[in-house]
Amino acid sequence: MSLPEPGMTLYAGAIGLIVIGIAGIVISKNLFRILLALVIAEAGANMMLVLAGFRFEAIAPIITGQGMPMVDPVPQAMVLTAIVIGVGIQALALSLIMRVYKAYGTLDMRVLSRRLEQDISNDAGVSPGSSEEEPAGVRPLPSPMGVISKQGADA
Amino acid sequence: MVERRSVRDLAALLFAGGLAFLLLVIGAQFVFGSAPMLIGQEILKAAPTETGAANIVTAVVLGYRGIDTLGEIAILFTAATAAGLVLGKRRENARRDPDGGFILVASADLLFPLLLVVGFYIILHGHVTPGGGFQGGVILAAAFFIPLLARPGTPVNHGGISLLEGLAGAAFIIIGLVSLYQGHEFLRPMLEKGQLGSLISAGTLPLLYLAVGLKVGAELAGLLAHIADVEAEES
Amino acid sequence: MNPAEMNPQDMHQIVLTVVLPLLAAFLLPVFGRISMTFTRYLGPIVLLIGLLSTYVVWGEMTQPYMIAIGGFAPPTGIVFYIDQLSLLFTALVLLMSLLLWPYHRDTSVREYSLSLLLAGAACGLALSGDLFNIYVFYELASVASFGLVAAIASGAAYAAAIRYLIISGFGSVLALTGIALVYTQTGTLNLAQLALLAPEQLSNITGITAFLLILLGVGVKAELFPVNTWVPEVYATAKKRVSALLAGLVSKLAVLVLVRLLVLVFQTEQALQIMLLLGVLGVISGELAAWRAKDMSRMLAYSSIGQLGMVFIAFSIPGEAGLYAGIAVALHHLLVKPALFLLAERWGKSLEGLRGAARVSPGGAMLFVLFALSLVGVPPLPGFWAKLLVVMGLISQGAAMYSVALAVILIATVIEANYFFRLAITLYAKTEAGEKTGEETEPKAHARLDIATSALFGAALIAAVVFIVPLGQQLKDTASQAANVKTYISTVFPTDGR
Amino acid sequence: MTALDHLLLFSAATVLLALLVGQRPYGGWLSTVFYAGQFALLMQLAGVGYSGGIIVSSFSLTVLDHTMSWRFDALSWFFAVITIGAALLASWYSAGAWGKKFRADGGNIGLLHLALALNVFSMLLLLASGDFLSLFVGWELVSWASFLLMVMAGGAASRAALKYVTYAMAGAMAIFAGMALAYHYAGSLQYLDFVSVLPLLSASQGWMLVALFGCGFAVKMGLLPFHLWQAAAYAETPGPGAAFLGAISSRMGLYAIIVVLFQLIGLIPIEALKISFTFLDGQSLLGWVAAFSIIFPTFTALRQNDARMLLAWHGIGQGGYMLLGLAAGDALGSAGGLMHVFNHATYQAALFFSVFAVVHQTGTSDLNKLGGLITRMPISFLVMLVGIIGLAGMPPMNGFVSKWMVYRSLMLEGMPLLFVASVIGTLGTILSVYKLIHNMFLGQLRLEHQNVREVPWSMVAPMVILAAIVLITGMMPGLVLEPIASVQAALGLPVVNYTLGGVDMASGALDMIWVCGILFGGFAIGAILFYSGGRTQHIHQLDNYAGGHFLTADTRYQYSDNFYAGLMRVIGPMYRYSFQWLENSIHSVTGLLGSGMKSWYRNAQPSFYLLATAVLAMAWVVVL
Repeated sequence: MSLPEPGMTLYAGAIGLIVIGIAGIVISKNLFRILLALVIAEAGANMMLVLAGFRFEAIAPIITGQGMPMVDPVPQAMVLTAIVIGVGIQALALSLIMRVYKAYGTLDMRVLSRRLEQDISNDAGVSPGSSEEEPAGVRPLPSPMGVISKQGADA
Repeated sequence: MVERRSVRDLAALLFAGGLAFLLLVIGAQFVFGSAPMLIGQEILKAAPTETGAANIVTAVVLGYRGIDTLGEIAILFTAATAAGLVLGKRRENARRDPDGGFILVASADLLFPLLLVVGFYIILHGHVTPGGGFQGGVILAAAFFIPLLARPGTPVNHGGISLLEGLAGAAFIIIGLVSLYQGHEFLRPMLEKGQLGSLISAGTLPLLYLAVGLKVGAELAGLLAHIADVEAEES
Repeated sequence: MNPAEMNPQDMHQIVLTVVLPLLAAFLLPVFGRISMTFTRYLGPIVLLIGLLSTYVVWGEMTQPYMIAIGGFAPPTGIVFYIDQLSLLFTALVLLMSLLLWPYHRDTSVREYSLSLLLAGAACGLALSGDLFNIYVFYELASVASFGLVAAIASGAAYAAAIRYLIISGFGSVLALTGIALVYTQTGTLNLAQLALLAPEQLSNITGITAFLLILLGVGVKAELFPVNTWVPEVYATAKKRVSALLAGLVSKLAVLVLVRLLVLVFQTEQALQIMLLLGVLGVISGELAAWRAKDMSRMLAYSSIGQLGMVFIAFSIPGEAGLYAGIAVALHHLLVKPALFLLAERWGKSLEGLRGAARVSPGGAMLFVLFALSLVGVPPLPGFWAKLLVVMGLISQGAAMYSVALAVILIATVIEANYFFRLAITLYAKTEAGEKTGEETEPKAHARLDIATSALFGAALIAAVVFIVPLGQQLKDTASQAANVKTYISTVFPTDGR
Repeated sequence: MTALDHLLLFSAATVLLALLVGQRPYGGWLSTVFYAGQFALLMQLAGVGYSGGIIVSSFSLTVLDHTMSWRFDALSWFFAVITIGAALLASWYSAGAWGKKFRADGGNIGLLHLALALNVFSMLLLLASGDFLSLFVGWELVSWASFLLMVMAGGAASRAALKYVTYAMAGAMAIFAGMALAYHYAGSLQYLDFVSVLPLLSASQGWMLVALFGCGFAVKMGLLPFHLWQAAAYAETPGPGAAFLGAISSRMGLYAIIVVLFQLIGLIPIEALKISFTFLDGQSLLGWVAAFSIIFPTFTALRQNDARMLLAWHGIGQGGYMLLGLAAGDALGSAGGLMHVFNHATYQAALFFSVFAVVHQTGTSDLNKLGGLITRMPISFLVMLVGIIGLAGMPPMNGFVSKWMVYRSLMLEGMPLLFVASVIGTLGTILSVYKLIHNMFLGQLRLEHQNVREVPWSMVAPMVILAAIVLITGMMPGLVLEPIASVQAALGLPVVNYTLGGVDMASGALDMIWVCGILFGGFAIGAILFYSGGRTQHIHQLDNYAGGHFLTADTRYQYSDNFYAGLMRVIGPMYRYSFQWLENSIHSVTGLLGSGMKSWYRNAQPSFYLLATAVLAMAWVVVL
């Protein structure tokens, strides 16, 4: 481990972000928290990527005529791309989360997965099978949204 | 039940710790601060002459990895489309939040042109200075969104937004196709390279960045407006 | 090394298969304001144009070639690598998207856009020769499929889509970390250059870990064993055309990406073993769960997991034999599973409710039996030949794990035969007049479009029986071309070895 | 184009014909004519059957670098005669009145003809197979063609067929594995390469091959412990189909066993495969499997109360004799085993025809609901009488000859225990066939069956032909032994020294012409004595008295249900359900695993799995 100190710290930071995010994804119950954890993990991965192009005593890759060595521009471009991709996914996830909350009234992933199983089974007309299912209870049905109405999908 | 959960959480934490350890073991093998830069070096050498952009990141984003950028705006577009599909259209009679009061409204009106200018400035100077289509696009989106926050009652012109995003995205691709039909590869930079570091330089790259900026701005504005619409409906 | 007889304009045409769908998707909302009819036909037209250019390239191509996007010489820019395998999959992507296009009248413009984006992204996945570019197209395909899954607008679909999104996002983080590891180690993303460097730089812990992370990340889409729990819920809630696309096409492209990486960059024993192990577990879990499934959608979903497990097993056979077997199995599944999902459009509900469904829809029942026979691997049908290739490939491997995989595949076939023909018998069961309780329990006939599309797949299957000899030869060529790392490198770097 | 090509093409044409006109009223007759044509074409190949040699088809196919070729030798010819003959008679049986009634009851007669034609075609392909791949292709086709025949009746039949197809697939997969192993050892799927590499294999490799192929083929053959599917599957098949399947279908397993285990691997290497810690070797293991396959199913047959099931269970048991004879390995035994294939096909088909004639007229095959039909359906009775004598292996029918040869061979080869076992099986056979004929034709006539008539000629004729064959080949077994001798020569086995009346050998000959002469002479003397007294008197069948009282027709004075109750009490607990238990436990283990997997997917924590897998796999990589 003959690493220069700052390198180890930076790597540790990136890995730390990834791991914190992943632990959050796995442990959290709330969908929104899971999404936030995903964002953190993504940030960690992006940081890993940026670190891959770092050089000591080099400047940002913009030509200013100083003739200094520059860091690798490719990871920076990739991270730019990755960040925007992340934003897109997060936005979609947010809108899905809003819809899910409206349909089920909860964001608890565990409750959701049970409800989902129940819904699929009811829809298919089969018994959902034995498990620690809660009674279905009363919940608002999703209102006909978008262009396809519920009736349209069924017909 | 509770026990099972906590056992799993504990296991998850242990695994996460394991992951951290393993990644660190692997990370420790790298020699930090001396990236191999196999393609990086070549790009640094060739970029000024091949693309004419002073900002080499821009050269990479729009030139060397232009199709990545195309994919990326496509992803944004996809996300916005999918979100639109999920969230659906706003009901006409839905209740709106009241306006945010004079201070908010006035400062939003003041900010709007300012943000617009800043956004376009950043986009247009993307090939010479840090910044570019993405960063500028986000500011443009903010420019449209801040007035909306101040006046939640304002109807959003979704049609205009989708027109803009469609045309901006199409412009990017069409610029690429033009070079294809001139007998070159898709997305090959065209036009004069110009003086390195000046505003009118780097051939088509600024045009592409403009398309990207408009596209990103329109997508984000559209997404935010959709979510805001639904928020208004929920309340 | 572009062959002289090939028109460069035609060569570059192949980019259109990626770009035109994206362009059309961008413009669809704009056109949607002008003419709805035009919008409806634009998607299929674009896909047809793409098919045409693929066809042209296929006809002219004599050996693999590459396209440097933007004209930047290979290691710096992104390249598309075109060989028989990538062309084949490009053509299949376009063809399948065309066949599984949402022709339904009340489809929204947004769905058209998403379908086109998915097609474009999938073509990109098939063609791209750059690690990060593959990641971008992979994400594009993911986001488009989230949207398509959620398009059905029911609470269950939203919940399934968000669960799918989260696991997929998690996978992407891992894949991105893997890419970061590769880049840190080598400083390049070009697959050919990576292939050059791999023996020295990537056949170590870093390389295998990177592959592992990418494998698990991309494996989410490819229904790889432990990360495939989204499969049943998504396929059961989404529209069946979307399920068909995801199960048939998107999963195969994810596999294709993994195989490219495996062949070119990460050809190590450990990587193969991990794939083999996960494939075996996938077969076991998928087939057993399918045996217990009570509704057709989820039965098909589980069986798809099992089949994909077999694809992974096939590809984990080292060398050309593995590629040959893997491509054959993947193609077969690509042909059969979408057709079955189309049949499940109206039959996706409880299996018991399908009693006597053959009376209502005799064509559908016959097609089901045909596809089931082929999946089980009854001789003259293509499924048998694919299975034969896998079995012959596995038996010639010495390691005990391969023998276990062989046994698992064979036992799984028995289970598969049981549950498929249990359903087939239910379909043909005679219902007594007094047994019917009401209109709801009566199985529904198929929509004409679904059955026609499914019949097309059936016809393709039969055609494959007739032309099995040239087809086998063609696939063998394709496999040997894809397995040849040297060709890949020398095509991308014609002058020097770098 | 060789004669074999003609035969195969004509058989394919029959399939096409059945597909096109099977539904029409004349479809049955037309396909019968086509089967006759196939039979004629087969007779053109008689040179192969009688004097050996090989006819190669001019078709061959190279798929994925494996060449498939087809050819006929004496063994194929012998089995093909039985196949096409059975199909011809089955088709004839179904062409007239039977088919009309079947259609009236809502059956799909066209599908039946199609399934039958497909069966014949695929069996011919299997019999003609010239390498492992074409063998396997033919095997699978036969399996699925019989599945089609079995499943078409719906209801109970489809349940039985599902069970069949599961067993068949399991068997096929074992064969697949065996084939792959052979490919691995020999580098190709050609028989010649396989044979040349055989001497180089170690004992464990040999065992592997024998076990995989043996178990796979045994499933079709219905050998223990893979026999559970067979009885119900055959019995529930519509009449002529059941007769056809009972006659020949499971013999395809025997054919494949003969080809792979006896012809390719050979008995001597199998005998050399010792089982550690026991006195058994591969050959005696085969013998004992065969012996148990005789005993258990035969006594299970005894318990059946459905005539069709009873016959079908016997079919399983009789298969044991064939394998037993072949496993004995000498000239007499193998000839007996092979002859039993032919004999069994004839009397089994005759018995099925007779039972289905009764079903056709009365609507039931329940042995507890029949009786006294002898005067109503005399020809069916006679056919059944001939058939059960053959089945029980008593002179003068052909079943006696083949069983005698097998017993004799077991004694000569020094396998007395196996001999005893097979005699126990024969005992069960005699008991159960008596139950069959008694409960159907003898005893008290049921009131509701008073107006039952004999079946029309279209059904009678095939029955009578079969009965005649059983009798004639019983009296002159040399007719059958002649092609069998050339089969033996083709297989490389010692050739039996046959005469027209039986076999000729130093340690005791059999001449059925003499045996029959004495037998019929005795009968003649008895008949003369019986009728010459002039004390016989004809009375009506319902004119019955007990204790001086007249018994009205609706009085049940003779019970046929719960036959052999006492015997059942003794032997029942000894073997009951043991194999069923095995099957059920496999079923429930699969079910348990399946629901485990399902709930794994249902209670999924995907993120957790992803994390765990990633960490475990990485740890594996890093630690190594």
